Amino acid sequence: MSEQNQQHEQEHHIVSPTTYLIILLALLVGTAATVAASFVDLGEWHIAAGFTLFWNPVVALAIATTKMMLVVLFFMHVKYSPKLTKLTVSAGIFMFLVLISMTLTDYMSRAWGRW
Amino acid sequence: MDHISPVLWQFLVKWLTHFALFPPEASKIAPQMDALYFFMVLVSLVGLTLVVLLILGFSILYRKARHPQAVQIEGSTILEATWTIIPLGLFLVMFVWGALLYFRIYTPPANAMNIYVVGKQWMWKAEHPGGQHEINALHVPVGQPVQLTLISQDVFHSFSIPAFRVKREAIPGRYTTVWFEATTPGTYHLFCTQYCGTNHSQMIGDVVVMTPDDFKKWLQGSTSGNSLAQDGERLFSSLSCNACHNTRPDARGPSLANVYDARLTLSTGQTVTADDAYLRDAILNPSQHITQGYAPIMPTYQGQISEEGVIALVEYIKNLDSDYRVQQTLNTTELAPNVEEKAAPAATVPAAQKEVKP
Amino acid sequence: MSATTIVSLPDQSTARIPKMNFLTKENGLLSWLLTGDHKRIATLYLISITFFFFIGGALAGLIRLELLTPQTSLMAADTYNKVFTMHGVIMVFLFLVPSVPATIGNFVIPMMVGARDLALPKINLLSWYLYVVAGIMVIYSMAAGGVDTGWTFTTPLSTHYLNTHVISTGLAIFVAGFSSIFTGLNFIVTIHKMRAPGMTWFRLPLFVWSNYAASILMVLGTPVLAITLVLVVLERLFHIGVFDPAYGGDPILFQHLFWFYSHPAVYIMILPGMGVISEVVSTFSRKRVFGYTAVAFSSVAIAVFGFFVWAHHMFIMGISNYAALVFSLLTMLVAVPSAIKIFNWAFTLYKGSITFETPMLYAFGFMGLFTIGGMTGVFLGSTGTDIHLTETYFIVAHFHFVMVGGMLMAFLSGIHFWWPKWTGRMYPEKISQLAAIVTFIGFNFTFFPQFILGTLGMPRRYAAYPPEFQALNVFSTAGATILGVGYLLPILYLTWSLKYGAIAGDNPWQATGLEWQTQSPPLTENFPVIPIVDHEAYDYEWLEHQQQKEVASVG
Amino acid sequence: MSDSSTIAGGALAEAQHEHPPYQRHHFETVDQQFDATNFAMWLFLLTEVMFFGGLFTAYLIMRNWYYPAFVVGSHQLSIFWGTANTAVLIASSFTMAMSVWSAETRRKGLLLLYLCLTLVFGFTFLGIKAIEWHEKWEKHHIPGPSFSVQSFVDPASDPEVYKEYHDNPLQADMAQKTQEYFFLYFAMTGMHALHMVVGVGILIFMIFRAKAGAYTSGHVTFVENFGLYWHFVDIIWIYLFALLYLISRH
Repeated sequence: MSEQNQQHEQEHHIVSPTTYLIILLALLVGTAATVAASFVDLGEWHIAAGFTLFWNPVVALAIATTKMMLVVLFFMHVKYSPKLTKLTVSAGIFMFLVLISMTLTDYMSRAWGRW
Repeated sequence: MDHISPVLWQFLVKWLTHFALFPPEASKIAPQMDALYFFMVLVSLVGLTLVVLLILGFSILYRKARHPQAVQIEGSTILEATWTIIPLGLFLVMFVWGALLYFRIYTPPANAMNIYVVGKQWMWKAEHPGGQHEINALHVPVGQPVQLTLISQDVFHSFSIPAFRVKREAIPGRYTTVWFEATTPGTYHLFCTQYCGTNHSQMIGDVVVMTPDDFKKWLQGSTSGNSLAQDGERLFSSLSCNACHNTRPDARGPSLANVYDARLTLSTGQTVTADDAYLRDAILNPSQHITQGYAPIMPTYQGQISEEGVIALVEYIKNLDSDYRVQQTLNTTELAPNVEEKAAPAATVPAAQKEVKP
Repeated sequence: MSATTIVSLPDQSTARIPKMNFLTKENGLLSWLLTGDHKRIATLYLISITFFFFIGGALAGLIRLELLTPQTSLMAADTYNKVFTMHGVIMVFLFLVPSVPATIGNFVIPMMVGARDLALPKINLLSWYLYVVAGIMVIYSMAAGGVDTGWTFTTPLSTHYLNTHVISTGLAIFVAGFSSIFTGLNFIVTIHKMRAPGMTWFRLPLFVWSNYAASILMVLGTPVLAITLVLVVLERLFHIGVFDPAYGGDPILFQHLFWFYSHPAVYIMILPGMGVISEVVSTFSRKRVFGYTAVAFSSVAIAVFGFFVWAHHMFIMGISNYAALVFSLLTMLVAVPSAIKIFNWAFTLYKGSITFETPMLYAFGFMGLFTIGGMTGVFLGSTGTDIHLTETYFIVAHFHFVMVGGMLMAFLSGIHFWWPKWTGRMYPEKISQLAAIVTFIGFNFTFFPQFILGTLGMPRRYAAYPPEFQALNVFSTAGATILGVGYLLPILYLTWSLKYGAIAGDNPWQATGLEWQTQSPPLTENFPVIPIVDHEAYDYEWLEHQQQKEVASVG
Repeated sequence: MSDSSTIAGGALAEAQHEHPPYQRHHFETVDQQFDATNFAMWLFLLTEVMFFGGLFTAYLIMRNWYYPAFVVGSHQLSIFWGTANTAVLIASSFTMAMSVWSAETRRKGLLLLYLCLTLVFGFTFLGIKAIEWHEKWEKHHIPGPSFSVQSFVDPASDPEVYKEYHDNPLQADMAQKTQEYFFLYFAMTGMHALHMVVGVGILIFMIFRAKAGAYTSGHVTFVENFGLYWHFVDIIWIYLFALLYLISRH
């Protein structure tokens, strides 16, 4: 029994508390940054007539995604996990994006009018 | 035929007189649709025959009594490639062919005559521009493209004319369009095909296709007195739309003359085409449709005008090719019933007034 | 046995059903209700699913009776609406989705991969309890007055315009959804983590592959349906929401979210059925499946492409024309893997040594009917013809060809195929062959006329219809009667065979799957010793070799 | 992980009799059990992602349609409480990660401490959420029949928010659309809070089990898997915070 467990622990990477602490700080900094950024008008980018990209939500989502990646990679140990786990996470993100983007294509292209 | 039960006999007679395997082709698009349909039927039959022949043939040739020892075969890349590529090719042909039809059915030609159709639980109400209203019926002339602008007052409905091979859902809150050009006079089925509640199966009617002369007669015989635009005009003044949408220098709303199909720049910087859908939305959800240079002061008319009312207003604005009419109605709350048909000719209006505010 | 069968039963005078097996291990109701054994849970599922199938079937009978005449003669329109809604809800969510995976899949997948049980036995049991709760909620909705939204819950009809039991039905489907999520999740984990030594991915039977593909769809698709139904329920309760245009919402959004699940759901329903056909066709032609890899990957391809085609249910609903174009193209792509499968099965017969036991007859029925069902799907996937054919009886016929002609045939094929393994006894062969043929004939009589009705333009979900459609409807109803007999027969003779059927022995079909290499009915732990796999799936030479070895060692 | 080979090595007859008490009978090895349950948890999170996916889709479409309503609606949310809650949840994620570490290194005292801290943070989060919801209740910002658009058609009547953002009054039709914002706000944060409540319940159960020493004898699967769930709930909140609170604060 004990033999198996030791073997198990060797395979199973244990993340050190220092790493966790660094991630915690990074997440808190990220939170502060995203709040701070929301109070600043970051302007917009006119891609084409009728299509304007506002930077504020883009920055907010970028920071949120960075935070998400930190949590997933370190707190959830995906960085040290087998390929299958990484694949599962990517599949989740991918299908999430399919659901949103393919639905949005309908809404966006409706505005292009009839042919 | 005494020995046959009378019920069965009646049934047989009825069956023979009514029996049909294929719907009539009564529109210009119908033969085109059927060509694709029969192409697909042909492909299916060939495919099915192939599968059945393979199964039957192999079952006979290789049944255990005749072929006691199976020969193990891994597979064949060439064969598998064949039955990947050939179906894919056929399906792509069907896709392109189908898409072309789809474009055709949902892209009305410019010269189409427009009829509004409102679906509600459980009836179809058709409104002709001339003010003729029909319930669960639609009269159309032969040889004239007809565009239907559909909307539902409550739930999803679907306007289907099998003989024309066209169908379009009537959606609450949005206009949809479909068009057809009838070719053969006669009476055809009109169905609601989207399940819409208890009396879904009662939401049926007749599409009557008439020769142009008959249609003209029918139009004259069933007019209610006012054209749709006139109804709209009356509504326009009774809702005091003209209090803002006039041509005075201090007008608080943009002039609506010639606004239909014009490109408008909104306060958000977007440019849009003022089509039927836009006009409808601008009446019901004005704050999302503020023309540049105007204050967002228009109240919403959501819940105050029925879909028919909105249609009348839209039809009125569509036909508003000058500001003359608006000025005329400035101080009237009600119109005399028999004013002339359309707005006055544009020539009588000073050019400056014709300018459309973008 | 004659030369035209492959059935090899042990000597009936001496044969006994093994004393120790999963059925006899423990006794008493509690030992069943608290079991973690996948085979017992599969049995519980089989019983409950059959129960709901017959409720759904009875409702189908009522529908066909009502449509015998053009008027609403048997029941009023609102009753009719409730009947077809319940028929749809029960058949889709309580029968088709769990049919093959939760019963046959649950029973054989752990054995096929060489495991003692599914990875998460308690979750498996929970999944059955959720199913039962969902079933009770559906029956409650039906008893309390029914629901008449149609199984598609179209908003704003379902949120605003009806005062029937939408909430309880919606929540029932929510619960049933989680039941199916847990089944799918369990399968994926089991197939990844519980395979026996030597059981590589490409040694897995194709039934496992197709259930794996279906499980992916269950895990990724079903939660979207769940949240959509939650939103519908909230919208109904609080009169505010995102689906009703009267509140500023968008009904098309509901369609997007609903079909994001419900289109993949049809692949959830059909893929496990395809897996059954692969097993059966291979076994009864004594030959490996033609192009194993192609069939395996076509399952995965269906699962992947299946997620990108949902908007083809909305071509005439006012989605953007560009979106319609893209979704139509993707729909054409998803049709190809199904065609590959059909031809690969047909060529599996080539140079085989074919016998015609009941499962094989059902499988032939599947191949013919699924070809028609699949091809007519292309009619509807092509944007142009979809305009004329959608929302008519054509679409009813199409999905009944796929679901009843395809899935139900596959289900019955699988039940007959694994019946000896499950119960240790054979079903009576002659009468079951008759049942298969009756089902096939009845099915075609019932649903083929509906293609013609659809082309003529008869809309679906009509309680009354114009009289010229009557003749074909009478045909259809007459066929439904035959079909009903075809479905009643198996339940009778299968029950009979529980006591009086011939003792089957371990491997009556001489099949190669691992499940056939253990006793029937199997032990609770499936295998006395976990097998070490050193051969590919459908390796009949290995099987022969194995048997010779056994004879030699006994001698 | 190479599952099949591990099993091949572990398919030992003696292992069947000599395995730790927490190994379920149908697994061949502890490793297999850990891998399987861990993978199952990830798959469950996959379904959770898609579950919230439906809500996010609805949110994105409504936000694009009714952007002005979403802006003023968002101004009603307290950025202070929102930020505080984000910090609390991140801290709880950290303590949860530390719990997993304590279990892995078999430190029972630390494990208990970190689990209790996580629980406290969890309750704090729910408490703050309750305060925020209560405020919405008082201002009649719960969508439904008693919803009041007062703060949006006449922003000056809501001085607290007005002095910060000076919102222009919305027209009646757009002001009504703030209901869409608040509906999604309550649906999303409510669904999230429901996950928190479930998590807190499991945490309490875990604390009792940890006290009995269940997780510090080498069996970390449950703690690890619960950790995954807890971090997932944290991730959802990170997005909810960015999407619901931080719309055009400038």
